[in-house]
Amino acid sequence: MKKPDLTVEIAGIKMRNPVMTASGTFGYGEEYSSYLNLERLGAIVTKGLSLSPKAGNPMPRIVETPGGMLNAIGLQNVGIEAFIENKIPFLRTVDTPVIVNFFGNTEDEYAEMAERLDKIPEVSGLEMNISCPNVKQGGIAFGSKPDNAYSVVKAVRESTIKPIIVKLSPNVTDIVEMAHACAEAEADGLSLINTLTGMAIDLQKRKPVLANITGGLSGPAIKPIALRMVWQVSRAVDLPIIGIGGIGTATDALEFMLAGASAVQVGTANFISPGIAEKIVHDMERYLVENRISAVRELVGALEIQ
Amino acid sequence: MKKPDLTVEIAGIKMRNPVMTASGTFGYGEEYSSYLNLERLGAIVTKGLSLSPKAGNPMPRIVETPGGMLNAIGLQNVGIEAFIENKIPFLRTVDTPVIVNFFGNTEDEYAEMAERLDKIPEVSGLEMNISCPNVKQGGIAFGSKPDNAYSVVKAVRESTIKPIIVKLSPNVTDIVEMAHACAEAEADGLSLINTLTGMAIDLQKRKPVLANITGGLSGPAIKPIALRMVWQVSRAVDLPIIGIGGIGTATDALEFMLAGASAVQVGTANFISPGIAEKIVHDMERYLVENRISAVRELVGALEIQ
Amino acid sequence: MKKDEMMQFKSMVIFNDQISPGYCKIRLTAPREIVQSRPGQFVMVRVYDGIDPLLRRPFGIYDLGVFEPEYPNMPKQHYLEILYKIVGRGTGILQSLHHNDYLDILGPLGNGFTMGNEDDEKILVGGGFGLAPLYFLAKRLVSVSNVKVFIGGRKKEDILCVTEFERLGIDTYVATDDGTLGSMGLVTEVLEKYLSDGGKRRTIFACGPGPMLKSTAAIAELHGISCQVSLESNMACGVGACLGCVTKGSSHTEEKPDYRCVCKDGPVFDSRQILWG
Amino acid sequence: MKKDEMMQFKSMVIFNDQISPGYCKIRLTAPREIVQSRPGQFVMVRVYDGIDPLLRRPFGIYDLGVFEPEYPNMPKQHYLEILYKIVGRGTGILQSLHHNDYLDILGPLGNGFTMGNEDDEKILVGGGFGLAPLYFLAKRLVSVSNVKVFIGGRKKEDILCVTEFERLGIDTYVATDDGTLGSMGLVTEVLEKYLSDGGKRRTIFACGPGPMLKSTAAIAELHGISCQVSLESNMACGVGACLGCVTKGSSHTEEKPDYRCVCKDGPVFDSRQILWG
Ligand SMILES: Cc1cc2nc3c(=O)[nH]c(=O)nc-3n(C[C@H](O)[C@H](O)[C@H](O)COP(=O)(O)OP(=O)(O)OC[C@H]3O[C@@H](n4cnc5c(N)ncnc54)[C@H](O)[C@@H]3O)c2cc1C
Ligand SMILES: Cc1cc2nc3c(=O)[nH]c(=O)nc-3n(C[C@H](O)[C@H](O)[C@H](O)COP(=O)(O)OP(=O)(O)OC[C@H]3O[C@@H](n4cnc5c(N)ncnc54)[C@H](O)[C@@H]3O)c2cc1C
Ligand SMILES: Cc1cc2nc3c(=O)[nH]c(=O)nc-3n(C[C@H](O)[C@H](O)[C@H](O)COP(=O)(O)O)c2cc1C
Ligand SMILES: Cc1cc2nc3c(=O)[nH]c(=O)nc-3n(C[C@H](O)[C@H](O)[C@H](O)COP(=O)(O)O)c2cc1C
Ligand code: FES
Ligand code: FES
Repeated sequence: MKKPDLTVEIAGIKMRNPVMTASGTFGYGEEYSSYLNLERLGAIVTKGLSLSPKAGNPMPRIVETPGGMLNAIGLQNVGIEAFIENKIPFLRTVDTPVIVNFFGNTEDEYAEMAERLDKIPEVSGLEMNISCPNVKQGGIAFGSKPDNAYSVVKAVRESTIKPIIVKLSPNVTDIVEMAHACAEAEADGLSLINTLTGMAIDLQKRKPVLANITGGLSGPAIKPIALRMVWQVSRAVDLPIIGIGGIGTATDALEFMLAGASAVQVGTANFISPGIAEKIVHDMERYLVENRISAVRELVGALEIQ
Repeated sequence: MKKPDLTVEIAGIKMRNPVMTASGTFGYGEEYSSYLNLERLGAIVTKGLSLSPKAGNPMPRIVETPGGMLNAIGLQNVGIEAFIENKIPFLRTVDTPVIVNFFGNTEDEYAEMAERLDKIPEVSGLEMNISCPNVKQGGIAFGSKPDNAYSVVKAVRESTIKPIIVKLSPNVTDIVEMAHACAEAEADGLSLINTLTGMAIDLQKRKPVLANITGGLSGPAIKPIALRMVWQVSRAVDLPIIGIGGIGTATDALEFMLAGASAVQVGTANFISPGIAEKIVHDMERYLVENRISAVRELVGALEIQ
Repeated sequence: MKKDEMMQFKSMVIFNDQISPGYCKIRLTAPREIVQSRPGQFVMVRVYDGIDPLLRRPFGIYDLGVFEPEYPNMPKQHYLEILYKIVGRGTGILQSLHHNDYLDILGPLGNGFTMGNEDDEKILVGGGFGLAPLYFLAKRLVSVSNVKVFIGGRKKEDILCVTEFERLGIDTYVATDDGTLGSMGLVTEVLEKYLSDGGKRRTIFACGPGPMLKSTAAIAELHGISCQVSLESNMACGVGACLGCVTKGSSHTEEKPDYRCVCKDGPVFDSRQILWG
Repeated sequence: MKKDEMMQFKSMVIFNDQISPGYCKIRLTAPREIVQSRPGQFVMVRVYDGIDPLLRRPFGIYDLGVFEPEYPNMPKQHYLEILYKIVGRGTGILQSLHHNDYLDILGPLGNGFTMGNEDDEKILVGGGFGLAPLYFLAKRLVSVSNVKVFIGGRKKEDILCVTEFERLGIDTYVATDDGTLGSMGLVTEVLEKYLSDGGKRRTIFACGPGPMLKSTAAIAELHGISCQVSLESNMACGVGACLGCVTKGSSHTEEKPDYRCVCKDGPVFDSRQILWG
């Protein structure tokens, strides 16, 4: 049998395989360059960027929980300028699409970021993190109300011709409703899920473990929730989906694809095994060979429901 | 030092300690009677009951996930009549408060259940499971819209003078809003959290593992989410809270109490160690002794936030 | 042992050996009360003292025994044995355990086989690790009844315990799908042929893959022979509390459902009590 | 070893022994390249091949070496040693590992100590498992410089490695809170007294609990001595990717924050680069 076809196209971005790295878990790519061949990845998604550099939260910022971890990094990032100056030169040398994850505190900031990113040729696509508090709406996250999501995505849509992928928050009653709002605002794709809000407590100190009190839950623990959301959204909305949440093996990745994801992102698992994303690509290929599947695309949404 | 005081009073129900067993994970009490002394528990919460017996879902109904499990039992239960006839006689012999978990498909069914339960002297309190689909509202769960929650709780309130504890679903954007609605409808207490909706897939079979496709996620994996919700609600709403979600040790239980829970329920952990609830009581007592805390109540909401 | 006397106990691994590719036998210390376990009962094993895996794994009891103490004044030590197939995470970890490692065990659980009339010929039908409870059963039956065992499997490696049964003086009939051991084909075909003489009073005891059980039940029905089957199901609690492990009873309809707990009402059922899907 | 040459490798446990109540030393096989590790660098250890615990745990390198092969024609085997305190789940599991068990290791990571001028007197200040990297450092320093080590702890049992340092011919100064070993009080008080002669050119290297580091940094500042501290922090990735392990740099303000990654920019910092909270 000839080599199976791993290529996928998401929101117009052509990738050699469906395995990307998730925002905030892979730095700006360079951090892991000695552990894996970045050119074996489908795409690299950067740490979330904002207009000006962001300091992030005080320490402690992370804590392990059963089967997962909480993080309250607070979106610390170098800002768009430093990104262009210091990170793009390295990324330019890597022949793999770069998707820039970004956020803002207001709709205008989102739009301005999109405009800036639109001009960077090395950027293949934009991933909008809409889990952040909307300062104008009293801190309610853009990603928790369909109207807010619609309007911020619309603003970004009008600011760029690059592919827009909206990253959805799972902390909602109805993820499908959120997905619909993004589709209406002409997003090109959806990433799901971002972290679930959680908390850890230190009994002896009688204090929250994280300085920020709450943090985002990621890792294997959230996989069933992520799979469910991908499945629900993929049945309801006609946009390509990137599945995220607890993926650490090719089996995990392929399960997300069966559920309807056209591609996947590997997050927390990078911390545990720095070379894991490349291994997933490798194992995925082997799975296809062993099961005589000629293209990974055939598995997208192939879940059988009787 | 004299023995610490473990007693708590929730919604008017006096308990010898804050450790109960969670609905659906402890049968009707008798199943575990050979593994632990039921009279060492704070209260026993029964499997969710409905007016008529309910068959539940086809198999498979359960599957393990990372740090947790999914269940789609489908609320199988013997129905209120058989409960009175076959289960109450045993429970009557046990000197521990019995809280009956129940549900309905319509508001009327909820109200009728409450009326029936109101007349059973062995029942110390009612725990309303509002995570079930509301057939009249097109299957949207009572527990996912504040208005629906308000009106079903109100209906139950008018049907019983027994303490009403509303068990909240975590699958919502704003758990505090749900809690407020229950408080306004004059609930006496809140239990949180019920399971998070999740899914598992069998890659080789290309099918969902559960016959029901999706199921409820429970176990250690969900603990950070549960803790966060208990903390949020306890700060915002003036009702006693029963903390639930991934509790398996006295440390877990006490963390929930620091976050604001006046009592806790142990669910999935019963399956792993049938005597665990009693052990938690024992370890909790030891913790209080070792830390010279005279009453467990002192810890409720004692989390320090600077 | 009355149902009320189930136990949770810490158990030490005595040995843990591969007996065929992909299958292992583990011997585990147990409290004295274990002697009251009945063939067909099972134990729930916690293979890791943590959350990975989280739930216990069910295994039938394969054998019981006592081994003599190493030093004269030490008490006798009871043990139980499990025969298991390595299929996933839990059994994979089980396989990695060594002498002196500890496990946490719950059991014995469920209802065992009903031995029935001593004069009946006892027909045991099994496949894969289904042989485990049947071997325990055979040891009890062989002193009073005439026992035959029918063993099926995909290939030679899946045929377990033949020597053990023969050592008990029991005739074994083997069939493999690929003919690498015994006759080629399904063991139920061999059984069918064996039963065709009619005559004798018999009881069937079966444990193995679903299709094997279903077809054995059908054969028993046809010949009017009473048949007990030991079922499998995903389990969480093992004690009837979670309702996760149910199977459809014979009177099951959509309107009037009849679900039975495999863990508590079974795992052994009269084959006529089951609705064969 | 260049930063780019970090490794992930499977490592076998050679021995794993308690060296003091609550403290263990583990020797682990490592690839040849491990010899390039510098004192102060650390490794991230995965203690269980599953999700409990999920994340790797960071440990300083305590020692490196080569042991002679058992059979004449086998290649030499490099190893690394870790000295660890049992505090929770991960270190608890680490403690339960035996000879021949396997671990997955990532490293060496981070920046080590800068050795500095050979003529300077080298003052090592440590507490608890903070002695681990200092011992590795001392082994490198002792052949070229004059080294003194100051060890503090709550009680006798927390004072590690005294014999090891003495075996290197290094003078040790010990202080315990309860006076069960050395002088009673804080080790930084002993250090303060020692430094009061002024005179010599010195460099301080410190690793231990936060307050000890803070006070050592203050003493160094006072005496105008350069001081390197090795910090700790909760870590997820160990390679600068998650930004979970940051500490405040000296120029940090609310408006113009200056966060440094302990894993990548450290764990060793010049004490003046740090904002002491
Ligand atoms: C009453 C009873 C008695 C049993 N007796 C024995 C015995 O004596 N020896 C023995 O080897 N096994 C026995 N089993 C089956 C055994 O429990 C499973 O093989 C085991 O739980 C698998 O655990 P795992 O963690 O290795 O597999 P997992 O990682 O949980 O699963 C791996 C694969 O095995 C499948 N699987 C998981 N559980 C079961 C199951 N219960 N039945 C079938 N497939 C399953 C999964 O779908 C998956 O494909 C018995 C089961 C029951 C219910
Ligand atoms: C760069 C670096 C080098 C280190 N070198 C060593 C070493 O050489 N020897 C050694 O024994 N330890 C060392 N540590 C600390 C070690 O990493 C922790 O003790 C270990 O991760 C605890 O894991 P656990 O699973 O046993 O504890 P957990 O179960 O994770 O936690 C148990 C308790 O320990 C606390 N804890 C967890 N992690 C840390 C931490 N990093 N620092 C302080 N307290 C913690 C928790 O808050 C909790 O109260 C080092 C840490 C860092 C960052
Ligand atoms: C330390 C950390 C930092 C993260 N930072 C970001 C971020 O900047 N922007 C974003 O959209 N998601 C961020 N995420 C979320 C991940 O991209 C991903 O959605 C989530 O972790 C779930 O995937 P996982 O379970 O594979 O980790 C972060 C996650 C972690 C653990
Ligand atoms: C098998 C199973 C059955 C359950 N049945 C019910 C039920 O009938 N009614 C209900 O309100 N909650 C039910 N629950 C939810 C639990 O009571 C509890 O809220 C949830 O499992 C979270 O707690 P845990 O993580 O400790 O298990 C069930 C949970 C499980 C695992
Ligand atoms: S496994 Fe829980 S009821 Fe059978
Ligand atoms: S541990 Fe991830 S950046 Fe330091």
